[in-house]
Amino acid sequence: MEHAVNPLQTRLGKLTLHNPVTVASGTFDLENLEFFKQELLGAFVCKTITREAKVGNPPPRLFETEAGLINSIGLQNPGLDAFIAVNLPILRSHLTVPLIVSFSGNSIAEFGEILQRLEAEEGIAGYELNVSCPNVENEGIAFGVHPETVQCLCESVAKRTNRELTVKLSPNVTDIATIAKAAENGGATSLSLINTIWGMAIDWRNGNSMIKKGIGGYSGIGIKPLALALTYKVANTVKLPIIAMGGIYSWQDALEFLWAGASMIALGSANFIDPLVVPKVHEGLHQYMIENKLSLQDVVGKCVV
Amino acid sequence: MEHAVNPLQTRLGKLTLHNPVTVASGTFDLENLEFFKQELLGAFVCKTITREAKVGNPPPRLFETEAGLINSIGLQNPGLDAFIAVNLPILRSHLTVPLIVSFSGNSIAEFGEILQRLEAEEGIAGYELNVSCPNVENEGIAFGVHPETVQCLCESVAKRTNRELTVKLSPNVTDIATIAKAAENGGATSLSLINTIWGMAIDWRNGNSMIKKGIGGYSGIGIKPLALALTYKVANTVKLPIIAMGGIYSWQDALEFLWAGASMIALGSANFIDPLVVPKVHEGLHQYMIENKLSLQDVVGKCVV
Amino acid sequence: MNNTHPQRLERAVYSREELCGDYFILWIWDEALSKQIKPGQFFEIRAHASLTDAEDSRCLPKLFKPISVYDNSGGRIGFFIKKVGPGTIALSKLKAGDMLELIGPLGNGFPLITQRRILLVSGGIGYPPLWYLQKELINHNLIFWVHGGAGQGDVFPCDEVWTVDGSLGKKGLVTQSLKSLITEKKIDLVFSCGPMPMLKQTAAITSELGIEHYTSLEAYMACGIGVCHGCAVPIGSENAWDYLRVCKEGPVFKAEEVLWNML
Amino acid sequence: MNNTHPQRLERAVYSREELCGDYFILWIWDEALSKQIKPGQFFEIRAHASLTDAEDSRCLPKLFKPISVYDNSGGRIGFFIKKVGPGTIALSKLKAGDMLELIGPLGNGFPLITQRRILLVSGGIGYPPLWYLQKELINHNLIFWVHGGAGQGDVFPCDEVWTVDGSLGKKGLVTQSLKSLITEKKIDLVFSCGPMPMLKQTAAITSELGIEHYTSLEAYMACGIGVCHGCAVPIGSENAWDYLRVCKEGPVFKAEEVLWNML
Ligand SMILES: Cc1cc2nc3c(=O)[nH]c(=O)nc-3n(C[C@H](O)[C@H](O)[C@H](O)COP(=O)(O)OP(=O)(O)OC[C@H]3O[C@@H](n4cnc5c(N)ncnc54)[C@H](O)[C@@H]3O)c2cc1C
Ligand SMILES: Cc1cc2nc3c(=O)[nH]c(=O)nc-3n(C[C@H](O)[C@H](O)[C@H](O)COP(=O)(O)OP(=O)(O)OC[C@H]3O[C@@H](n4cnc5c(N)ncnc54)[C@H](O)[C@@H]3O)c2cc1C
Ligand SMILES: Cc1cc2nc3c(=O)[nH]c(=O)nc-3n(C[C@H](O)[C@H](O)[C@H](O)COP(=O)(O)O)c2cc1C
Ligand SMILES: Cc1cc2nc3c(=O)[nH]c(=O)nc-3n(C[C@H](O)[C@H](O)[C@H](O)COP(=O)(O)O)c2cc1C
Ligand code: FES
Ligand code: FES
Repeated sequence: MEHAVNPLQTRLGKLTLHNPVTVASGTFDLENLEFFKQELLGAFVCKTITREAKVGNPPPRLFETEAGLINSIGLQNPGLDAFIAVNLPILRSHLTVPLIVSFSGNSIAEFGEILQRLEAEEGIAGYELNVSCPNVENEGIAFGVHPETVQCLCESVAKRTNRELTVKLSPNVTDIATIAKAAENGGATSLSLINTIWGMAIDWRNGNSMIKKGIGGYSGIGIKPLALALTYKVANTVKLPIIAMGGIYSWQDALEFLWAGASMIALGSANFIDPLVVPKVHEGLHQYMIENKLSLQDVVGKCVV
Repeated sequence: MEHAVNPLQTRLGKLTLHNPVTVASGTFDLENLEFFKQELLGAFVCKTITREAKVGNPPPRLFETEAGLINSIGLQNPGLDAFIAVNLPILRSHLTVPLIVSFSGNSIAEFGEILQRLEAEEGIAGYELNVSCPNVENEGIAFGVHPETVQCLCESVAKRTNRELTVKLSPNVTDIATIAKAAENGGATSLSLINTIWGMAIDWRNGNSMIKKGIGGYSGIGIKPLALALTYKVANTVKLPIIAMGGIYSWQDALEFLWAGASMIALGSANFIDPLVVPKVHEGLHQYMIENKLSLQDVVGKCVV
Repeated sequence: MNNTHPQRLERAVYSREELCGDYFILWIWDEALSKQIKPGQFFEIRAHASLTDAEDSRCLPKLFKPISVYDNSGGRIGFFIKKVGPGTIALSKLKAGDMLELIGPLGNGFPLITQRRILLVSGGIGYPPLWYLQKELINHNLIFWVHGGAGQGDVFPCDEVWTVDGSLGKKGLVTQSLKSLITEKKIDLVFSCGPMPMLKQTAAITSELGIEHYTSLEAYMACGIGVCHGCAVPIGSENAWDYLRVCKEGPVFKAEEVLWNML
Repeated sequence: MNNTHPQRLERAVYSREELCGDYFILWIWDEALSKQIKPGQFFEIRAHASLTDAEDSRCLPKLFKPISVYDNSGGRIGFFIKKVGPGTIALSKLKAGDMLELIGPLGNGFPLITQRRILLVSGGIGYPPLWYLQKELINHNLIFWVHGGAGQGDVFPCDEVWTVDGSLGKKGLVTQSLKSLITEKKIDLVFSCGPMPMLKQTAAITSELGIEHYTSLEAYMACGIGVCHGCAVPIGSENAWDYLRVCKEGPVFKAEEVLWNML
């Protein structure tokens, strides 16, 4: 009989998860599980899907800056039908940890439609509504910046599912707290933040944009101070549990976000820089909790300002 | 007789300046001129002043992150009277390059009042309206995020001066382009961007905020991709010349901002990291222009996206 | 055939070789790994730098860099690298005994065929994968190899050398006389790797002549394992194409299926 | 008196000395500079790292770190440093011959008085400035020096040693018997430098006893030259105080003018 309590157990809305480490949509897939055991993840978040397939943005799509990464993938994905027919069965057969499906639409109706289709499928623990991706023209952006729209969207979606419902917020707004509040009022059961911030890089030699589309989405260690500030703001505005991300590279970084109020943390760009970052962060957090005789509840939101 | 044209000459609204390198408000003062000749600056921007003296925020006020600096100075300054009586005469007697005075107020009337007092003083080439400092509660922030307020403010101020009038924009907004447009419509003659973005850091050991006030302003190399993206956006929205800043550490960084559309670039946090950054950036830009037989006009806004 | 089981490894640099100009070779030793690699495949490699330690955050860890396998025989695996930017500069500082971090083998690799009259076309840093390839093909095919570079610092052993500045071999671009070369030598298969304009030009010629042509493309990469979709190139036909991943469906593509004018 | 003409210098490390635990000393040599420095002043120093070169952006340059002058005689200038975080770790890696970047001398320094009965109170890394100070004062005053640290790795030569863990000298906090010490030794002037709780406690005692007390404060710094207002501490009286700059008006303040309860 096991007496020891798991110091990393966490709650995310409707879900109880055995650890707070997850991955950021679009930065992680089954291929990464070649490098470590999936049990080190509290949950698995897949790349954002849309109703129709998307070819994505023209290349070059990536550029590494001094302290992060600019991307312009443009939500390339096979579309909902192919996801349900091909990807989902594979995910289902490989995953033993809860699957959170990220999706995006260009109208409230489309979000609803996608949700309805996914509701009919087994093996999904929750949804992450991507209302914030700054890479796709007229989509995402328009949703995520208006509190009213976010609230309507959540209301429309929340009543149709009993699964976990996370809304992923964009940092490219004047007042993220109001939008978080709107999501809460609308019935979201958790929040995810932050998506990438706007970023650009130019070849100083000749003035060429390093990204074909010009402005892309900036992620990585350089956005950590902003992500932490916004996590703290949102945690002090709403009661919803938060999946925090943005520049988390180490378990010490992860702890900062937990102190600031996150119930889970997601690793994004760090996966590219170290395929073993998930086990390292998991191990570091576990050690810290054991050594200091703490459990996650003693840390989450307990920062001293 | 000197035939060679100065390849670094630039225009900022009403001013013609012999080079595009300037400094960011609050990060540079006469002390820095111990390290190099002021002629390497196109202009000198002083720390933001307010009508009343401000003691500033409680310490700790600074924390260096992996890729930048978080500050929470809180606009500490001696106030307008002392500035005019003490600081301005000293600045006037030491400076041979144009002086741009940065100031902030908590109402349109107060901005107007400060301007009126400064108009009576000699030796000021222009003003930078700080409508964006994220460190001061209820001030700055409220101004900089509403296009209507920014336009009213500019209208009220512009008609009372013939000096250069720069508005310094905050990046912590949903749509910086609209605010830039409002400043242009209101009669600003140039724009300055970006001020710091929100940032926070927590001691992972114990959950203590590294900054007494919690959230501070984040600057330095980590914000460069965002600053560049916003410079590009604004340059493509308004006709006003731009003083760009945000993470410029080298002459190559400076070139990126010139390509993106800046007519001047300002060095901020970089002054702390290398007191010789101004001469280095100046020298680098000069060499680049000479070697490539370019003048500033061939570069400004000519990036290829 | 894609390699679906890339490994993440740390290997000491076994030896290091200086070449002309900015080029150098890093050798590692791993017999088991050696058996799993085929020509045209690559590794994501990096001078060892574990993720930011809170105690010493001066050096931020950066992305791995995709580097082809240049040579692979009996456990001795070589990476032939040109110093062009931060990632390759960091690699260039490695000495024998230093740690190299690797993810791979990655990508599909070249098809290994027999009984053909093959032309290899390479430019600059396109040389390494073709070296490994020709070693595999040489006993079963007739091979002719042309290589071009900017100057004498960018060319390496092969059958015909071109330099833009004329400092070695023929002066001009490698693609200049490609058409007559293919006809004269009765070439029926081309493999190419190098800068985009060279590949484009070569593809135009092979398409005109109706010659089979496999080309190895480059792209900026983040994950290298097919996850991020950052390394996309347009592949298919004018009316039915998709962005495929250089790291997963590539780096080798049929030249006729690459939408060159979109690149 | 503030130094209003700080210089920016690069000097090779002349020699390097290992001390117990995480402490070490870096020595440089500069006769002209030596003459301009007084006890209590400090330099902003850094392991040499020029600003990001576009060619090699792996290592981002970081802030200078304020370090007191520990010793200064005839051109030989010493910095006595404890490794606590990224900046001091980078400094700890310097060897003789490596370049040190310096800005200074900075700050006001201690008042140099004569004919007094002086108590020096230091804790941990508060030791170095008092070492330099006592060398200047020793011939003209009576001096007694108490120093405390966490354990035996944190204490250095002086008249009376305290360690929290009792591993060396008296066990406990240096401030424990300060009151009786001051009375017994008829002290009429205190200089202190060390961790905030120690300074606070010492100030409470000197205030109670009405003893003159100069304290050297620490603060996180960005510019070090009075420009950024980042290093502010509250100085004045309850009703009339202002945030003064440790780097410019400090680091030495009259203990009675520090608003300790705001720190
Ligand atoms: C599948 C694959 C296999 C490769 N195999 C090899 C190999 O065997 N040996 C090798 O040396 N390189 C190889 N490359 C190229 C190598 O990955 C890049 O040169 C490297 O990623 C550059 O990284 P960096 O950080 O050094 O420079 P970056 O900062 O990425 O680039 C620095 C400068 O060089 C330019 N640049 C970028 N890539 C190249 C390039 N490929 N050639 C010339 N200039 C470039 C950039 O525009 C920039 O101006 C391969 C690439 C791919 C995709
Ligand atoms: C005027 C002045 C003079 C100084 N003289 C000396 C000197 O002679 N020798 C010397 O070694 N140091 C001295 N210091 C302290 C020194 O500047 C700091 O230790 C240094 O800035 C720490 O920088 P870092 O990047 O290594 O660590 P940081 O990342 O800044 O700090 C690492 C960890 O140490 C803690 N920390 C920060 N400062 C201190 C401190 N002073 N003591 C203990 N823990 C700290 C932080 O909270 C953090 O947890 C002086 C400071 C000032 C203001
Ligand atoms: C290459 C790449 C692709 C991404 N794709 C998505 C996506 O499909 N959906 C989404 O919600 N976020 C996407 N993101 C954003 C990440 O999920 C995450 O919010 C962001 O990168 C910040 O975290 P990080 O700094 O840890 O990377 C992507 C980020 C990157 C770098
Ligand atoms: C310590 C510090 C003080 C600052 N004070 C001011 C200020 O008084 N007024 C202002 O408009 N901006 C102020 N700023 C913002 C800078 O002027 C600049 O906009 C910002 O730091 C971004 O540039 P950088 O990344 O080059 O530092 C301050 C920044 C720092 C780091
Ligand atoms: S580099 Fe990530 S998919 Fe190819
Ligand atoms: S550190 Fe900048 S004013 Fe003191």
